[in-house]
Amino acid sequence: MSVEQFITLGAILFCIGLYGALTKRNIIIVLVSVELMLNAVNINLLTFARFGLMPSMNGQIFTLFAMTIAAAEVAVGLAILISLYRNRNTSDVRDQDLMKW
Amino acid sequence: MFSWLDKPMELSTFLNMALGAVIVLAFILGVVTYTIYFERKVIGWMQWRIGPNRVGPLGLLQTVADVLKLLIKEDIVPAKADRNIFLIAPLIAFFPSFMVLAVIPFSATHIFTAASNVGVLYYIALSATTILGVVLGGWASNNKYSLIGGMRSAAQMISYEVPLAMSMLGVVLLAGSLNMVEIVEAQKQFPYVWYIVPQALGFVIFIISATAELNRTPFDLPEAESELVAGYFTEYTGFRFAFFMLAEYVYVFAMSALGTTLFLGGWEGPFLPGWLWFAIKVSAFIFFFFWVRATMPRIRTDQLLVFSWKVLIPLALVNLVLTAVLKYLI
Amino acid sequence: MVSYWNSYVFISLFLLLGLLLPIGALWVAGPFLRPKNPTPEKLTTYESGVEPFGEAHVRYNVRYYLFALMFVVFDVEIMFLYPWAVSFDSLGLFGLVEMLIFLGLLVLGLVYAWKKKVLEWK
Amino acid sequence: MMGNLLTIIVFLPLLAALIIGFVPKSSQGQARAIALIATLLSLVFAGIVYAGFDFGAKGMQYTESAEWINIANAYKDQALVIGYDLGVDGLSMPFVLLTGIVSFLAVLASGRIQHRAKEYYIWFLLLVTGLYGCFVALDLFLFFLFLELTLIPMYFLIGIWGGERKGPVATKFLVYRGIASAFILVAFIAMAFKAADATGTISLNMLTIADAFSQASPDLITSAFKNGIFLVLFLAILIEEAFFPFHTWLPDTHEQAPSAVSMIVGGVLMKIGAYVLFRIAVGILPDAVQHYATLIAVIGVINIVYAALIAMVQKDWRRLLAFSAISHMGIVLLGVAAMNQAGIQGGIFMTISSGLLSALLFFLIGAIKERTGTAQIAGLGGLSKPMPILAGFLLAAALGSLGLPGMSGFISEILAFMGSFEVFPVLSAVGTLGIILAAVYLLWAMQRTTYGPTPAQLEGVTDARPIEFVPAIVLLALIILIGVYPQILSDLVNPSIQTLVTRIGG
Amino acid sequence: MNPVQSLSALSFSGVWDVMAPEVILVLLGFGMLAFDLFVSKETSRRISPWIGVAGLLVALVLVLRNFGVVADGGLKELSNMLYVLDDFGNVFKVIFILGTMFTLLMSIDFFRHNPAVKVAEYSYLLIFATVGAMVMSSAYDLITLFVGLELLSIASYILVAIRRDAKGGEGAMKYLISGSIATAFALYGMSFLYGVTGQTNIAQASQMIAQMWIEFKPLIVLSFLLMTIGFGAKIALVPFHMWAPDTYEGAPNPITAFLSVVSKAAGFALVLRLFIWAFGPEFNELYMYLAILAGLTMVIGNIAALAQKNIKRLLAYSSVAQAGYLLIPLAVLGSGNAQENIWLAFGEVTFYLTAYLFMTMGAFAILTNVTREAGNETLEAFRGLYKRSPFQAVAMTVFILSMAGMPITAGFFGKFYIFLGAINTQMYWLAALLFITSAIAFYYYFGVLKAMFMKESEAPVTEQKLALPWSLGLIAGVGLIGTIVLGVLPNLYLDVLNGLNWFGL
Repeated sequence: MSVEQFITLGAILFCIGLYGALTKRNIIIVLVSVELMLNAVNINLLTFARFGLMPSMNGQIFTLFAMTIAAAEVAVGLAILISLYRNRNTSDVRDQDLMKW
Repeated sequence: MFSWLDKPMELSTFLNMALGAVIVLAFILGVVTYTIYFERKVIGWMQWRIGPNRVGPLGLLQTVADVLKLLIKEDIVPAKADRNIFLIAPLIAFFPSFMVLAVIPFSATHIFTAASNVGVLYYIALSATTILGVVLGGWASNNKYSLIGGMRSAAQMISYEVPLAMSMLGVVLLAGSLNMVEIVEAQKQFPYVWYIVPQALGFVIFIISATAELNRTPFDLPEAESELVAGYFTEYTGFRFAFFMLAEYVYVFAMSALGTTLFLGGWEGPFLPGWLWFAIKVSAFIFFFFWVRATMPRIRTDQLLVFSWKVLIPLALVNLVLTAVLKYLI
Repeated sequence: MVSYWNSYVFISLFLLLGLLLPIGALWVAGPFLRPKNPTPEKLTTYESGVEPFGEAHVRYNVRYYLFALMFVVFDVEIMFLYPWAVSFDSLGLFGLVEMLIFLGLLVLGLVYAWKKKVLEWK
Repeated sequence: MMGNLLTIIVFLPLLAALIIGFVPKSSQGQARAIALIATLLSLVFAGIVYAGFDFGAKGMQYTESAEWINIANAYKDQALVIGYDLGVDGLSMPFVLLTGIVSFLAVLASGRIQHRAKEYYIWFLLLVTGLYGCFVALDLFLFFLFLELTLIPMYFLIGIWGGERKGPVATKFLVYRGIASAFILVAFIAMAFKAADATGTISLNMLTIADAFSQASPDLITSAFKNGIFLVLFLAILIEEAFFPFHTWLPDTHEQAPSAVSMIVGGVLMKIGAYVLFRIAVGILPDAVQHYATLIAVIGVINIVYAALIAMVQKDWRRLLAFSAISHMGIVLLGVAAMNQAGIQGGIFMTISSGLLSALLFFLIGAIKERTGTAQIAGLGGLSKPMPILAGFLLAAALGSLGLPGMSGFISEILAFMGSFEVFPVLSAVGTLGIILAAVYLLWAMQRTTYGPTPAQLEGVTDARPIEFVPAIVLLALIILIGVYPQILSDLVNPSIQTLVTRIGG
Repeated sequence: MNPVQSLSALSFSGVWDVMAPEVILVLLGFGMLAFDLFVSKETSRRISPWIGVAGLLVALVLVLRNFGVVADGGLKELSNMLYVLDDFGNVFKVIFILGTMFTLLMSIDFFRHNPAVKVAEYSYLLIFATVGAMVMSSAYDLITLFVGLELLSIASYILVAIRRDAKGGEGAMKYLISGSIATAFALYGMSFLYGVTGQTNIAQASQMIAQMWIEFKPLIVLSFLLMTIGFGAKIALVPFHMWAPDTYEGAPNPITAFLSVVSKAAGFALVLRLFIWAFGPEFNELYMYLAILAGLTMVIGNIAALAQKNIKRLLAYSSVAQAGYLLIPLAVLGSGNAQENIWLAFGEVTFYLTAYLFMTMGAFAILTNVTREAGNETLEAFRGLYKRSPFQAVAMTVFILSMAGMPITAGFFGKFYIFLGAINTQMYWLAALLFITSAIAFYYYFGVLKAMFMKESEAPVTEQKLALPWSLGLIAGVGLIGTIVLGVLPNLYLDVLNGLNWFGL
């Protein structure tokens, strides 16, 4: 197992997540895609923490924080989604068009 | 032969490992088969009945016959179901249940265990994956009972996941390690007591949460037959149904093994060999679950969830704080 | 000394077996063993014997979501407690007090949910 | 107090504007009175400055200097000091007086403004502050501030009290002049920093920069740099002065603005560009002016002729006067391009003269429009009968504008062309066409307006009120005064012009 | 030093010394939370904003006390440079605290007209967001930085949706999605930075970067670009600005003001500290990306603003454009003699941000009053404001002119200062763009003025006098004074900034 493989895995996950976040219509899927991006980052961090040029604990700590904050973010996202759903009865990104310029 | 963990990675080591894993699989299938038999017998005995006694001597082949029956039954996928998810849900539910066994130390010689440094976390993380299989199965069936059953079971499992993890935290704090082998070793050291003693409160929380996690009575709401037919697996038939059941019973064993390791000193014990001690303690655990099932009535959903959040979690926090402060002071 | 890699290879083997068993039983062996004879009646959704009505994907109680959110928050907070518990001995008093503050905030969060009636069912 | 005369002149109108802000809305008379007093006081102080002016001295007088903003490390680790530096010399004195006179008269002529009068005077006084400031500021930054200060009030003065197309025209005004001031700022900063390279200290003071530019070695401040800066500045001047091809905003502005505002635009605001030309382009970058003399002269001639031709086809008096003013300012360019004493002197004369004439003409046209309801040449006619006095004044002003001997226009044109014939004989010859054309369109328009049969709807209109005599007489008197006694102006400006001219030679 | 050791080196007095204002605010926030939980009467909750203001005042005093401590010798830091106390952070903290105070004052009016909004939650979320901003300005470690950023962001997401209406929810959702994508990008970039350097501490990472630069240049540049995308979206740089208009429009007015002032200032604090310190020596190879972004932001922000009819969207695009201006001082740092002019860059950014604080807060105070009374948020709401309330019209004029960059207002001097900086580093094209786009901006800013002064109001109802609640009036007044004083006598503030010992180095 080499660094490149993990980094590539991270990059692929990141791209999939980004693609999903930018193209998917259901907000929940979008949030899931964002989580995927963050997990790709975590893979990166952990890889570097163990196999990086200068391995150190910091990467693992960083991952812990990243996970926590990702969770907080998605929790808030779901809460907002619920409130939005109550108002608009839809969770489709394309329906979020009250404001246009 | 099986001490592969400290050997360099060669083909022979790998084959040894593979053999070990297969042995564990075979073993657990056997254990599950006879756990089910045992359950029916115990409950029969408690209810002044005889239990299975026709197939084989003392009905010992009853479960085997049941499994065979399931194996040759038709596999029905309802027309309205979300086919792909419906098909893979049992798989998602099953594989983590087997995977968690990888870190359980069955005996002193570390045989059949990965002895991972993150053992406890590994267990928590993987066992949570099963929830996914349950929810997906319930959702994909496209049946109202299944859906509600799936949701209930998700709500219940995640609610009790928190106190479960917190109760284990006390043990981790005392042992200073997440490695299950080291946790068992730590119980051998000074003051020479199993953690059930200093972590009595933690143990109580653990065992309640474990019962709930296992969806067993009195917390078997997700599959409450009287109201939800069979909960999330209402629409499942044949072997797919069998895999949900299998997962459930593997967890019964795994949870008992976890409790044994964390609170009862694992393989530790005088005179008898380690694996026997382990088997005895696990059996006691399993018996306890059956006993509770035969004794307690089912409780309501609201009571169930509120109990976790309002009673167990605060208690677990108190336990944690007490443990930490006491450990610091002593 | 347990090798880091070996334990993960072992775990991977468990994953493999855990997947192979259901796959073998359901997809490989299954078709040879069981009959396949679907009829429309068999394929209907089971609703205690009556004709199924309405959409099964009903809107379920929002409470489920709230509990899910609570779980996410608390489970993730526990994640911080594990490393702390493992290295408790080397952290000293500051670590203890720090984590007590953290737990205090966690309790505050729980009290918040309690007071806001998130923990009630109904 | 006497040491701060210029500050007082500049900020009296601003103070008055603040005071008006606290006057109750109902009492419009008070607002007007305050505005009148403030502009008059400023004029009086300007007169005091003039009275105490040392005609012989070449440098700045009545200087005030204080450090205002100090930006540490602004450029190559040196502080950029922006000073509150004021002063007048022979070049700026006439402009200050012009501002004083025209602003006072314009307030006087604003009597008709009833709608939101209080705000009108506030904006007007802010404008006056900006105008005064432009002519007394010695710091480029300060100059720029005052220049910008004229922008906003003008925008509102046109936009609120203007004619039927006030909105777009106000925006147009703003855009054009905004862009011009942007170019000016760019040029200023470039000059200041370049001067800093030469002298080692950053200063935005005009005099310091001028000295640095004239003394620094050509290696340090290359002529290419000077030329480049000049082109930027010249572009800004072209826009500010509404020269072809950036002229379209001026006729619109004059057409839409209320007549008092038109007075101050034609009389003073439009002269800021010329002031920049004299003070900064010629004063700091004489070599570059010299280098592009032909270009300047050509653009000057194009404007003289083109604007005059366009003026001939105008149907509205105000547009006609606007083009006429552009044509006149073309003569200024021609005079400056000559870069000799007569040419520059002619340019300054022309600027002042055009300022006075524009103010007068716009005032008169405003007065006529107020009575007849139109400024369309076609809509007027035979005005000499119902309003002989106004018609008479209009005739006098038109004659002054087309360069009748004895009035300021004549002496200005003579001086400018005298200067330019030395250098650009052919171009100047073409330029004189403009004078002829001016005679054609002005006399034609006069003829259509004042003579012939009086249309029925114009029978009953009244003639000028006594109060309206004041601006007309004062402005006409000044025009004639300069025409018959040009020394009153030339004594003032000559020392400064000599400074400029010697710099060209050196 | 491994993390356990550095954690063991912590002490309570050390924490208090370095982050007293933050500690106070966190305690305050949780205190308000508890207060909210245990007080039953809705009326008594109404005092929460006041508690917040009082706490902010205390924090402000503590921050002011911290000024200059660096000069006394030695940098005050926490746990091996995890968190530092320097004047750079202090200046930003003052801006944050003032901004939040204005926001809370503005909110008092907002609560009166939106009784459904939970006052206490709103107030302490705002306090927490401020703490996040403060952490961003003082953190010296990628992890701490990131936590601060997310504390601010997550609190902001909730605040945007606090009214629980469809528009707010939509704005919050868009903010959240683009915000979390941005977070992912920033984190991904940080992960590469960490991978190359093995450090999360910025100062140590910067030393490693200097060593690794030649060998791992593509990776470092990649990391820089990813972080630029991530933070760029947080400070709404084009082309990562798409959330800003919708979020600004959907959020309650005080929150919009908070987002455009405090959030943005915090983003700049973070970007300045991170980019200058981590990439300092190599910045001359990286600055061009930022310069291009700054240019794009100025151009597109201003052009998009031209088409806006809704005043909040207009201000949103204007704020996008302002981000472009604000990026210039950083973007030019890699060019020419920039290394010497790093202090100038800080002066430019902080001066402009302070000016921006006053003018934006003032403008939003008046906007809140006017749009609420008119019932819509279009420019039409401002019709004939001069008649209904001359003071508000004049104040709004000053704020708008300041945003447009008219002389003798703070906005002008701020822009001028930035312009000088760009000239000083020979980034002429950027200076020119700053100039040209400011000129374009005049057009839409004057649209507001036109509505206030030139258009007469049509409906007779709007002829009525428009009263200004005292809290909004206070903000407008302070904003007015701030805008004009900073514009007329910028040296009052410039001297302070120049006297600062930004990093105690």
